Parts: sequence; structure tokens; C-alpha cells
Amino acid sequence: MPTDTLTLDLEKRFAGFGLALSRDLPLEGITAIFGPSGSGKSTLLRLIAGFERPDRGRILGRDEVWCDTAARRFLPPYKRPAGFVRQGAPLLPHLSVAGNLSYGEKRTGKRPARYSLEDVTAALDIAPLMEHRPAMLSGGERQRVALAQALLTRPDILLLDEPFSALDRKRKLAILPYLQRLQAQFAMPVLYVSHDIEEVASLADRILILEAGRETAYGDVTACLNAHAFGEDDDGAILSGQVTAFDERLDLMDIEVAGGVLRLPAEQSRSIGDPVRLLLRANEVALSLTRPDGLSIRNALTGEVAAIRADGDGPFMRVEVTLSGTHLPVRVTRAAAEDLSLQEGQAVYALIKTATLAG
Amino acid sequence: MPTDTLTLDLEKRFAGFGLALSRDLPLEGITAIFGPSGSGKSTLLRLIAGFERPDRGRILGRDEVWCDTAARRFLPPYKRPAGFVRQGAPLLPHLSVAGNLSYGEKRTGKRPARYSLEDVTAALDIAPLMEHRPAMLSGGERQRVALAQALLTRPDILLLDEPFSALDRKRKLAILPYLQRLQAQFAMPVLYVSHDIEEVASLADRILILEAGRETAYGDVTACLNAHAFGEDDDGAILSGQVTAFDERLDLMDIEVAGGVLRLPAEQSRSIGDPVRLLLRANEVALSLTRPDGLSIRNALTGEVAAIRADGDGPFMRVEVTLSGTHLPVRVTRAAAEDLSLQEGQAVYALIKTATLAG
Amino acid sequence: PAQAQADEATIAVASNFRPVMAELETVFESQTGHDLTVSVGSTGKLYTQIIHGAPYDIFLAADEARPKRLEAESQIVPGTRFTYAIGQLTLWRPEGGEISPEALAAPDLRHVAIANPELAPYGAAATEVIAGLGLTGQLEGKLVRGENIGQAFAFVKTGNAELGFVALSQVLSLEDGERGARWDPPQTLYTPIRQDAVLLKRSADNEAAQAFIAFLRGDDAKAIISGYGYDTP
Amino acid sequence: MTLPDLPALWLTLRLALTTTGLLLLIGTPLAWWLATTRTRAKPVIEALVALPLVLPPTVLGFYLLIAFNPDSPIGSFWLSVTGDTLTFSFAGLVIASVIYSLPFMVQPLQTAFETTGRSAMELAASLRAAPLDAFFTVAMPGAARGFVTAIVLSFAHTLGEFGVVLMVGGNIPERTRVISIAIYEHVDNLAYAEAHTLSAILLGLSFIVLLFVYAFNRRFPVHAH
Amino acid sequence: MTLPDLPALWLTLRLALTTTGLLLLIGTPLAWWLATTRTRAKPVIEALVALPLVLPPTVLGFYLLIAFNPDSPIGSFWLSVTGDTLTFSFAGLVIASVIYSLPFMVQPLQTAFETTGRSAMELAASLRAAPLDAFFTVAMPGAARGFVTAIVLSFAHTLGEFGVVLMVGGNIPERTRVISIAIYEHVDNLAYAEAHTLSAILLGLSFIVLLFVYAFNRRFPVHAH
Ligand SMILES: Nc1ncnc2c1ncn2[C@@H]1O[C@H](COP(=O)(O)OP(=O)(O)OP(=O)(O)O)[C@@H](O)[C@H]1O
Ligand SMILES: Nc1ncnc2c1ncn2[C@@H]1O[C@H](COP(=O)(O)OP(=O)(O)OP(=O)(O)O)[C@@H](O)[C@H]1O
Ligand SMILES: [Mg+2]
Ligand SMILES: [Mg+2]
Repeated sequence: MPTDTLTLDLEKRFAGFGLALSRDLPLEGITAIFGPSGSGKSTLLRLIAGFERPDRGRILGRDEVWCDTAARRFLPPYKRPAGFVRQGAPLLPHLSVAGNLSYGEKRTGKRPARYSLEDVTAALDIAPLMEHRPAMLSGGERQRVALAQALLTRPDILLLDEPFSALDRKRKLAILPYLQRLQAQFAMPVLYVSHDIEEVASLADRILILEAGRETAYGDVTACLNAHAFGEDDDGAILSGQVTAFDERLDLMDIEVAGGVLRLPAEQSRSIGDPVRLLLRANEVALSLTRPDGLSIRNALTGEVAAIRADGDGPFMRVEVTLSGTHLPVRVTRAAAEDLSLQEGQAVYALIKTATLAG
Repeated sequence: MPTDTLTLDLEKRFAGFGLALSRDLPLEGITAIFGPSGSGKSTLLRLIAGFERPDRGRILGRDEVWCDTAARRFLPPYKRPAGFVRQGAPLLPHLSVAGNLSYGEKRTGKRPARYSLEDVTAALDIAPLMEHRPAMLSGGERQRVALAQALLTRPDILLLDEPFSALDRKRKLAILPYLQRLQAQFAMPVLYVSHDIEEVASLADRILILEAGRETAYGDVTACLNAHAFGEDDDGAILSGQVTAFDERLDLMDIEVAGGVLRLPAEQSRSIGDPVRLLLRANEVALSLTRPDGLSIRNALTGEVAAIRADGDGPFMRVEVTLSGTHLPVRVTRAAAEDLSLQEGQAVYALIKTATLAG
Repeated sequence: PAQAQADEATIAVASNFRPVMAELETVFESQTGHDLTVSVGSTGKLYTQIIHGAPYDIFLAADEARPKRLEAESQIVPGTRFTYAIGQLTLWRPEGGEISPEALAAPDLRHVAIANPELAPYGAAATEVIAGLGLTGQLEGKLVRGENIGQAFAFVKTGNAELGFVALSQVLSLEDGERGARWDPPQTLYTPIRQDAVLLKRSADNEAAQAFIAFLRGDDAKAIISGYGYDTP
Repeated sequence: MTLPDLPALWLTLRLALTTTGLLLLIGTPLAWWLATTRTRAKPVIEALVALPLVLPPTVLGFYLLIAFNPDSPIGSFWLSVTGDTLTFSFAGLVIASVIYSLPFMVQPLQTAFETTGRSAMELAASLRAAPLDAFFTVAMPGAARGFVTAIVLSFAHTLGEFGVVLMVGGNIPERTRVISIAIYEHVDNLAYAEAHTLSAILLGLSFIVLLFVYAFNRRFPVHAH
Repeated sequence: MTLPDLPALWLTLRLALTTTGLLLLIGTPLAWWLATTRTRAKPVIEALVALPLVLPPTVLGFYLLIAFNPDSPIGSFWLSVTGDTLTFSFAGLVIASVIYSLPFMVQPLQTAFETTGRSAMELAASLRAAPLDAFFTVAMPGAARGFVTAIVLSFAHTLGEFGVVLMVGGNIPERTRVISIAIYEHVDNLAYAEAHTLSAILLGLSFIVLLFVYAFNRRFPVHAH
């Protein structure tokens, strides 16, 4: 039985840039590829899809050799069962949107049609555009068509290079769950390039972080993002938890995390015992010395101050709170720190608005 | 003396889409053009730049006729003193990055060189790319080069069509202030298309909201976004205020807004009396019945509950709080609302973390 | 099978002789019932094709050099080379009136058309005449050469060259009113333009071809040929 | 038009169509190969393709005559296979025209293929199109304008060509006597009225064909950015 | 090479260079106009440009003889201005070659311009380039491959052409006798050795020129997406 793994062991040099990566990625769920502009995310996806040849190395997809420079083997792109949405979302210029969608669909051969053209066009809201030529499409329309086109090849793996960068938040919020559902329902693994930490945190099952062509972190989204993705202006942490209860009346669910229980809007797709991941931005967490009362903030985790230090040049302090082992950075003003006389070792409550967790 | 106004009175039809707009835009500060995918934002910018001809109407830039279908006048694009970064950021394919930058700069003629090539390449972090060909650039690199290229034509007005969609947050956070500074320092008005409400709120001086080719709102960012931009999942308000004091020691400044004073990280570019605009997401505001104590949240505005209603199907209530006339939506769980027994007319404190306001 | 082919023959004809050939063909076919196919080209081209296997039975050249050469190369049925027509050269001008060799010496004369002396016997003859008149140096740079006599004629006819040495047969083929003025140089000034015919080796047994050779030697043919402004031997 | 010229017109059309068709078959893959190959020999092959153009048609015809005559390897092979000589036959005309007009087909196509998007070809591959499939469904439509140019130049050039054809074909009525030779003969023979008529017919017909092609061509939008 | 052929070779080079140069001057704006115009007459003009190709060269030459003769409007105008006839002169050769080779210049350029990006031209305008400026600095570099094709086809075609040239030029040594006529004469004259030598020289030189052009061409990257 083939292992459900994408094995990458690659080197690729351009003038002024080099990518070197050795990494097995499980072919399930959503794997985010994260990193700053120019770090090699697109290059990696193009190598996997077969549009760049590595200078050295190999790619195995479910034990099938996609590329192996040592054995001089190279599976041409059209034989790799990958759907690929490129950055910039190019389409076939001489075909209408309808033609673009059917082009790939007609060529997928015997793959099971697990969802229909209508499903996809409805979910991505592109049905009214079917007669348009690509040159007429707006940036966001183009991205949605490109995603539909890739989905309709019924791929075994989906490679997405910033597929939502031109989409307004409302549309993105509508599409992301659809993507997640597809992925879950049809076990279609997704490699997803994004520079949007929120998108990644809410969507991805694991993450590969690139910096200047090198892996700086891989694995659990929580740990990786906590360790690497947050910058000075953009600090935060990701808490892993587990659904422990549903409150039907209030439409909430309880998530047990380090330091206590958080109440979140109930999600129908979850059941008790499910793992959940929460992005807490240092900006959005408040500290209290006492369990708050008469306050709309429902979530208070108990912890203790592990460290306090100035956060950049500005007015802020970075207070690191340990919640039974998990570190949570909290950003407060120096004024607040002084007011509360925060000290290392002090017991505090970390307050988190339920609504922040929902967004 | 010419009025500093861009007069738009336009009609443009495509199959399945029509833009109709009649609007004077002051040529100062940053004007955001906001709207969902396919609403006509790019079309509007292309009309202003002269790359589409309106079916009917006129465009006057500082009383100069750029286009007037009735008088059959049309100022060709190259004579319009506008710098234009297109969506997708195309570059001249046959020139290196350096060639692309100097192409426009050489042709600007007698315009004062208020900033140098080095300034711009340093600010946008593209100095290492000067010898690259456009085809080699990553998505984000391409956008930064396109912006530099437009800036170096020393335009009288800058037209930006989603110029940062491929940029990671860190880079964006570095560039936005630069853009703001340029704009303020050299009085270079900017028309800025974006679908990122945060970007718009923090950057724009006024906003034009489009929906299906029609203006749905125009004017003060605060009022417009409050009235139109926030969706169910994405509610919030914008508060207008004024700088009243600086606290040098704590690096904070006081902003007087409706309902009280908020303390924000001090910004060097501001002085006392400056207007400031703050985006408050309904998610990020907490309510308290008493002035909080022992809490890291520094900012508490006094207000009163104007209305409470269910917010969508979920567990949330939308509590509208009036802060001496200004409406601020606050999102709390039904659980919290019940706990606090919130009622219309009740006095409450709206709590806002300083750090949320800084981001 | 030899019998079956005997009714047809392909004649390769120098292009200047084509109008005559058209009439000869009609008369010959009605007299004998044989069927002729006529292929026209410059003498040089036809020669080249013949030595590279062209399916011609008879070659009517515009000179005697090429047929002689074929004879020397044993490409023909021995003894079948003969002169079927002798070309007449004329100095021609489309406008009417009188014309004399002095016209060639006129100082404002710009261009005189001749056929290419390298390629066409009429051209060689024209150069002989010019030399005989002592005008070679004077006309240098004024001579324009057509690929063949047809082009030389076109140069004059279209008014680009004021005068031209063309074939008498060409002038005679014009309508009465268009014949302009001409001066026929005496035969003493140029080597006779003998046009030779040969029966090609591959066609020794071709009855139609043999019949046409016989016809061409006969009086009927000679009369027709003379009518077009050629001498006959 | 004099009746004897009718077969010539017909033959010309057959020749031009056959030649253009064959050129499409040969030129398209050759142009594609040239557009995509990375071999260092590419400039050599490009130069070789253009070379026949440089020779005067009659001279090229002369060399083809030498190459194709029944005693030559090619000519004798052809004779043994088809029973007909390659020279002085329609087949010979077609081959000669193909060689002579090859650059008119290959060069515009190569340029068109080179400037059509690599990104579109990559996209087609992502959509599971095998290279040949992608070639027919993406590269060829993308090069539509190049095809029009190539076809027009090849077709028109074959119509007008007569030096090579005259030499290789031998001007045999109803076999190798094409319309261009007929007009040429009329001019040569001072039959100017016939020449004018025939030219007018050729020009008129060609004009209609060209007009049709170009009007149709407008319907291909141009796609490159 | 026999010495008498040397002036012919030199003349040929001059003719081909002059013709190609003129064609560039005429063909480039014409091709650009055709690529960008929206006039409904466009297919008509496109067809007219290709039409001279359809006529056999000698016949085209014949019509040019009629059009250019000293009594014609064009011919007499030329004569009064230059004091020389248009026919049987180098100038006449050049004009005839230009007319005959026009489609080889215009068509590849037009295709190249059509497929070069509108977006790049728009960008140039945003960068303050006036249309002519943008044309030279963006459209022309973008059409570099098209220019190579057009120049090669025009140049090679003019080298090899001899029907029109013979007719309009009158084969005057050192004035209008080009190398193609010389080779033709050698072949027709059975001077095969000379013909081979001269052909070899012409082919050799052309091959070197073409090789150089194509090798240089590799240095233009292709830009379309
Ligand atoms: N064909 C090429 N030739 C030379 N350099 C290249 C080429 N393609 C990419 N690069 C360089 O490699 C680096 C990585 O590019 P890549 O497109 O993979 O970045 P990315 O992580 O996708 O960035 P972005 O988020 O901006 O899209 C960049 O610095 C880019 O300039
Ligand atoms: N040339 C054209 N022909 C036909 N329709 C067009 C053309 N250009 C744009 N459209 C249509 O006009 C509408 C508005 O397009 P526009 O590009 O202005 O949208 P946008 O607001 O910029 O969207 P996005 O945020 O997705 O870029 C779209 O529905 C698009 O399909
Ligand atoms: Mg990228
Ligand atoms: Mg847009």
C-alpha cells in the first residue's frame, strides 16, 4: 500500500536565490506554505507541479516518482495528478470561462466526478460569468474561475498559490469553508501558499515555513506559527484545544485549552473531542489580576507571568504568560503594566473575547 | 486658481456590467475605492487613467479636461499626470527592474525630483532586484517594483489598484506608512483600490464605495464604512477623534473621541489637534458595567446601550452602544448579554485595548 | 504498347516560335490525326530539362547550338537535326515613320532593347549588328537586355526603350496599324539565326514524332513558317 | 480567359492548395520544434530553412532538377515506387514548391509559437492535456494570426511562383503548366490582351480569397497581454 | 567567381540592403497601423498588400514597366525630377523590389505587433511615454522576433528575386545586373561550373549572414506570457 506522503528532497538555484528543502509532507488535510515575499513559495509549488526542474533531488507522490534527478526520471506535469492554481491565476486566453472550466474537466478521464460543475460554479459564485472571456474578468473573478478550473480536474492533490489575494473578505469567508469541506469530504489534500496568517491559522492542518528558500519550521501550525510566524508588530500565539461540550441554547461550545476553558461559537462540523486551534493575537488578549466580573468578556484563562520586557521602541510591554506550559504573549501598554504592577511569577487571568475567536 | 478636484461624471457599459458614477473627488490625501470583487473598481481607475473611454461623460483633473465625450475631447493617458499601478502589477517585460524604474523616471521631464531612486528602492526593499527581469520576480516583488516605478514618474496623483495584495503583512506594514508619508510630504493625492477594510480604515482620508458599478456611499471613511462596509461577519465602527495630549514617558497620546479619551501609542507625525480615525471592530470591543479595575485594558468609553439584537444565527448579540451620538456596534455572546442583563438605555463602558488600536 | 503511344508526341518549343507552332499543330493534327502536346520554354531551359530526362520527343530550339550539343552528346536520333526556320532580326520602333541605323546614334537616345546575347541568338545577332555599325562603344550602358526576345519586345512596346532589336516575326504578328517603323539589317551584318529541330533519342520509335518531323520539312509547314516572318532553308 | 488556360488555372489551384496543405503538415511541427528547442544547432537549422529563398527560382529549379532526375538516388527511388518520374510531374512540382515556400510557412509560425504564452501551455498541462493535445488546443489557437500570415504568404507565393515550377515541371499542359507560366507565356508572346485578362482573373480571385481570409481573421481575438 | 560577376554581387547586396531598409521604413508603420487600426477597410488593405505576390514576378515586372515608363505619370514625374528614367535604373529596381517584397515585411511585423502586449503599451503610456516613444521603446523591442523574421524573408527574397528585377532593370551590367541574373544566365548558357561557383558563393554568404542573424536573435528573450 502506498504511503500517503509527498516526499520532497530538492535543490534549485536561480541567480541570487536558492531553494533547498528536504521534507516529507503527509498527503492529507491542508498544508500551508508560509513565508515572506520572495522566500520561494511559488518556486516550491512549481517544482511540485513539474514546471521547474530541480537542479538536484527528487519528488515522490504516494511513492510514485514524480522527479528524480539521480535516476534521470521526470514525470511530465500533465501526468501529475495535481490541480494547480498559479499566482496571478492565468487562464486559457482563447476560451470563455465555460471553455476554461470544461477544458480540464474533459481531460480528467475516469476520475470519479465527486462534485459537479454546478456545485463548483455555485460555491464560487461564477455562474454569471460563464460566457466571459478571461481578458474581461476582474482580478477576483479570475481567481475564482482559476480555482474552479483546478477543482474540476478532480485532482488528487490541490496546489494553491495565493488563490484569494484579490478577493474581498466577504467572498473569502464564503469560499474558505467550502474548500475545507471539499478537502474533508473527498480527502483531497491541499498545499496552500499564503502570506495571511489568519487564513493559515484557521485553515491549515500543518505548516511549512520558508525563509530565503530554507525551511525554518515545519509541522503543527500552532507550534510553528508561535515559534516563527509572529513578528514584532504582529505577535501572538496559537492555542491547541479540544471540544469538551456544546451549549445548544447559547450556541456555544467549550474548548479546553491550557489554562482553562474557552467558549466559542458552536460549529456544526465539530463534535466532542475534536481538536481545535485558536489564533490569539498578543494585541487582543487582556490581562486581569482578578477573575473579571460585570464584563462582557467571557473567557478568562489562568496563568502566570513568565516574563515581561519592552516590546519594541513604543509604549508596549510584551508580557509572556504561561498557561500550564503554553506560552501566550500579551501586549499591554507600559502604563497598564505599571498600573497592575505586573511581575514575573504573578498569577493573572488572560481575557479573551469570544467574538475575537470567531472571526 | 484651479480647484484641487477630480471631477468624475461617467457611464461605461460592458456586456453584463455597467458603471455609472457622478462624483467630485478632492485631490488631496488618500481616497480609498472599496467594493466587492467585480464592482467596477479597476474599471474606474482605468477610466481615470485614460485606458478605457467612457460611453458618456467627463473627467476633469484640476479643471483640466481629461475626457469629455460631449465635447469629443480626450487627453491621452500619457499626458495625464497620474502614476498608475495596475492590478497584477504588469512590468515592461523586456527591461530589467532597473530599466523599468528608469523608463518612467527619464520621461517625467521637469517635474521636481522630490525623492530619489535610492529613497524609493530602499523604502520598498527592492534594491537587490535591480538586475532581475520581470519574469523572474515573485508576486510580491513585482508589486513593489510596480509601485516604485509609478512613484518615480513623480506623478501629481497616484492610482493604485490593489497594490499590496501579494505582500506579506510585515512588508505591508512597512510600506503603508511610507506611502502615507510620501502623500503627506509631497501632497501627492492617492486613489487607492483595496478590499482590505483594515488597510482602508488606517490609510484613507475618504472613501468611495462601489457596488455593481454604482456608488453606494462616499465621504468620510468613518461614516461610510460604518454605514456600508461592515458585514454581518465583519461588523465594526470607525471613531473620529482628535489628539489632545502626549505622554512622553509612556509613549502614548490621548485621543478624544465620543464617549471619552482613548490612549494610543504616540505617533511622531501627529501633533496636538490632529484628527485621528480609529477602526473598532465589534469583535474587539468589550462591555463592562463598571469602570474596570485591575485590568490591562486601559481604554473605557462611556456610553449607553441603544439597541440589542441577535447577530445572525449564531451565539452573538449585536449591542449598539451610543457614545454621545456616535454608534458603536459591540459583539457579545448571548451568554454575556444575559449575564450582564444588558438592556436598552443602560449605561455601559466600552473597553478597548490600546494594542488593538495600534495594529 | 509502342503502337498505343505512337499517336502522341510532346514537342518542346522555344518560346519565340510558339505562335507559329500553334498553327502548325492545328494543321498537323487535322492532317494526320496524331495528337501533339506543346511545351514552351527558353531554349536553355528546355535543353537543361532534356538532359535531365524531360519527356519531350522533339525539340524545336531557337538556335543551332543547343541541338548540336545534344547531337554531340548522342541525345538525338542520328541524322534528325535540321534547320526548320531562320530568324530575321529587325530594329523596331512603335511610332510610325521612317527609321534608319542613324537612329541608334542619336545622342538623346536613352535605351535600346536587345535580347540577352548570352542566352538568345537574336541577342547575339543584335550585338553583331551593333558592332558592324561601329556603335558598340556608343551604345554601352544604353543596351537593356531582356531574358529573351519577348522581353526585349516588351521593353520597346511599353515605351521604356525607344528602340529595340526584335524578331521580324514579332513585328509582323502585330495589327497593321501597330507595326510602327522598322529597319531590317542586311543579312551580311549578322550570322543567320538558324533554328534547329531534333528528334530526341527516346522517341526514335514514336510515329507521331516522326510524322511531325516529316511534316516540318514539308512545304505546307514551310509556307506557314514564312508567313510569320521567318526564312526557311 | 482563353479556354486553353482553364486547366492551368485549375492545376494552379491544386498545386497551391496541395503545397500549402503539405507545408502546414511539415512546417507546423518544424516551427514548433524550432520555437521550443534548446539545441545549439537551432540557428543553423533556421538559416538552412531560409536558404532556398536566396537562390533565383530558376537556379533552385535547376538544382532540384539535378537532385530529382531519374538517375539520381531520390529520382530513381521515386520512379521505382510510383512508376512516374519525379521531375515533370505534379508530384515534383509540389515538392519543389514546398521546398521553395518552406520559409514562408515556418518563420511566421515559429515567431507566433515563440510569442504565445508559455504560461498558457503550462496551464494546459495542469489541466491534464498531454503535450500534443495542448499543442492542438492551446498553442495552435494562440498562434492563429501566425497561421494566417503563414498560409497567405505560402499560398500567394505558390500561386505567383513560376521559375522553380517551370524548371522542374517543364510546362506540360494539363500536367505541370500552371497559370503563372501561362501568363508569363502570354507576355512573352506579345499576347498582352490574354495576359491582362488572365492576370485580372488571377488577381481578382486571389483578392477575394485574401479578403475572405483576412475578414475571417478579425474574428480571432488577439490574446497576448 | 568570374570577375565580371563581381559588380553583380556588389549590386545585389546594395539592392537587398536598400530594399530591406526601405521596407523597414515603409513596412513598420504600415504594419503597426494595420495591427492597431479599427477601420473596416483593414481586410481590404491587408489583401492589397499581399496581392503583388500572386502575380508571376515577370508579369508583375511587365506591369511595373507599364506603370513606370517615361510617358506614364509616375515615370515622367520621376524623369523630370531625377533626370533619369525609373525603369532600367537602380531606383526602379529598388521600387520594384519593395513592392514585390512588401508582404514579407508587413505580415510578420503585423502579427508580431498584434501579439505584443497591449498591457505593456498601456504601461508605457502610464510612464509618460508618448505613442511614438512607446512604439520605439516598447512595441518594437516586443516585436523583435517579428523583425528578424521580416528582415530575413525580405532580404533573402530580394537576393533571390530576379523576374521583376530583370524586367524592370533590363540587365544592364554594373547598373541593374544583379547576381541572380548572372547565375540564371550561367545556367541557361550551360556554363554550369560558373553557375555552381556563383551559387555556392551566394549560398555561403547568405548562410553566414542568416546564421549571424539567428544567433543574434537568440539573445532577445521572448517576453509574452
Ligand atoms: N526564473 C527565475 N529566474 C531567476 N530568479 C527567479 C526566477 N523565479 C523566481 N526567482 C527568484 O526566486 C525568489 C523566490 O521566488 P518565488 O516566486 O518562489 O517567491 P514567493 O515566495 O512565491 O514570493 P511572493 O510571495 O512574493 O510570491 C525570488 O527572489 C525571485 O526573484
Ligand atoms: N473589457 C471588458 N469586457 C467585458 N466586461 C468587462 C471588461 N472589463 C471588466 N468587465 C466586467 O466588469 C466588471 C467590473 O470589473 P472590474 O475589473 O472593474 O472589477 P473590480 O471591482 O476591479 O473587481 P476585483 O476586485 O475582482 O478586481 C466585472 O464583472 C468584469 O467582468
Ligand atoms: Mg509567489
Ligand atoms: Mg480589480
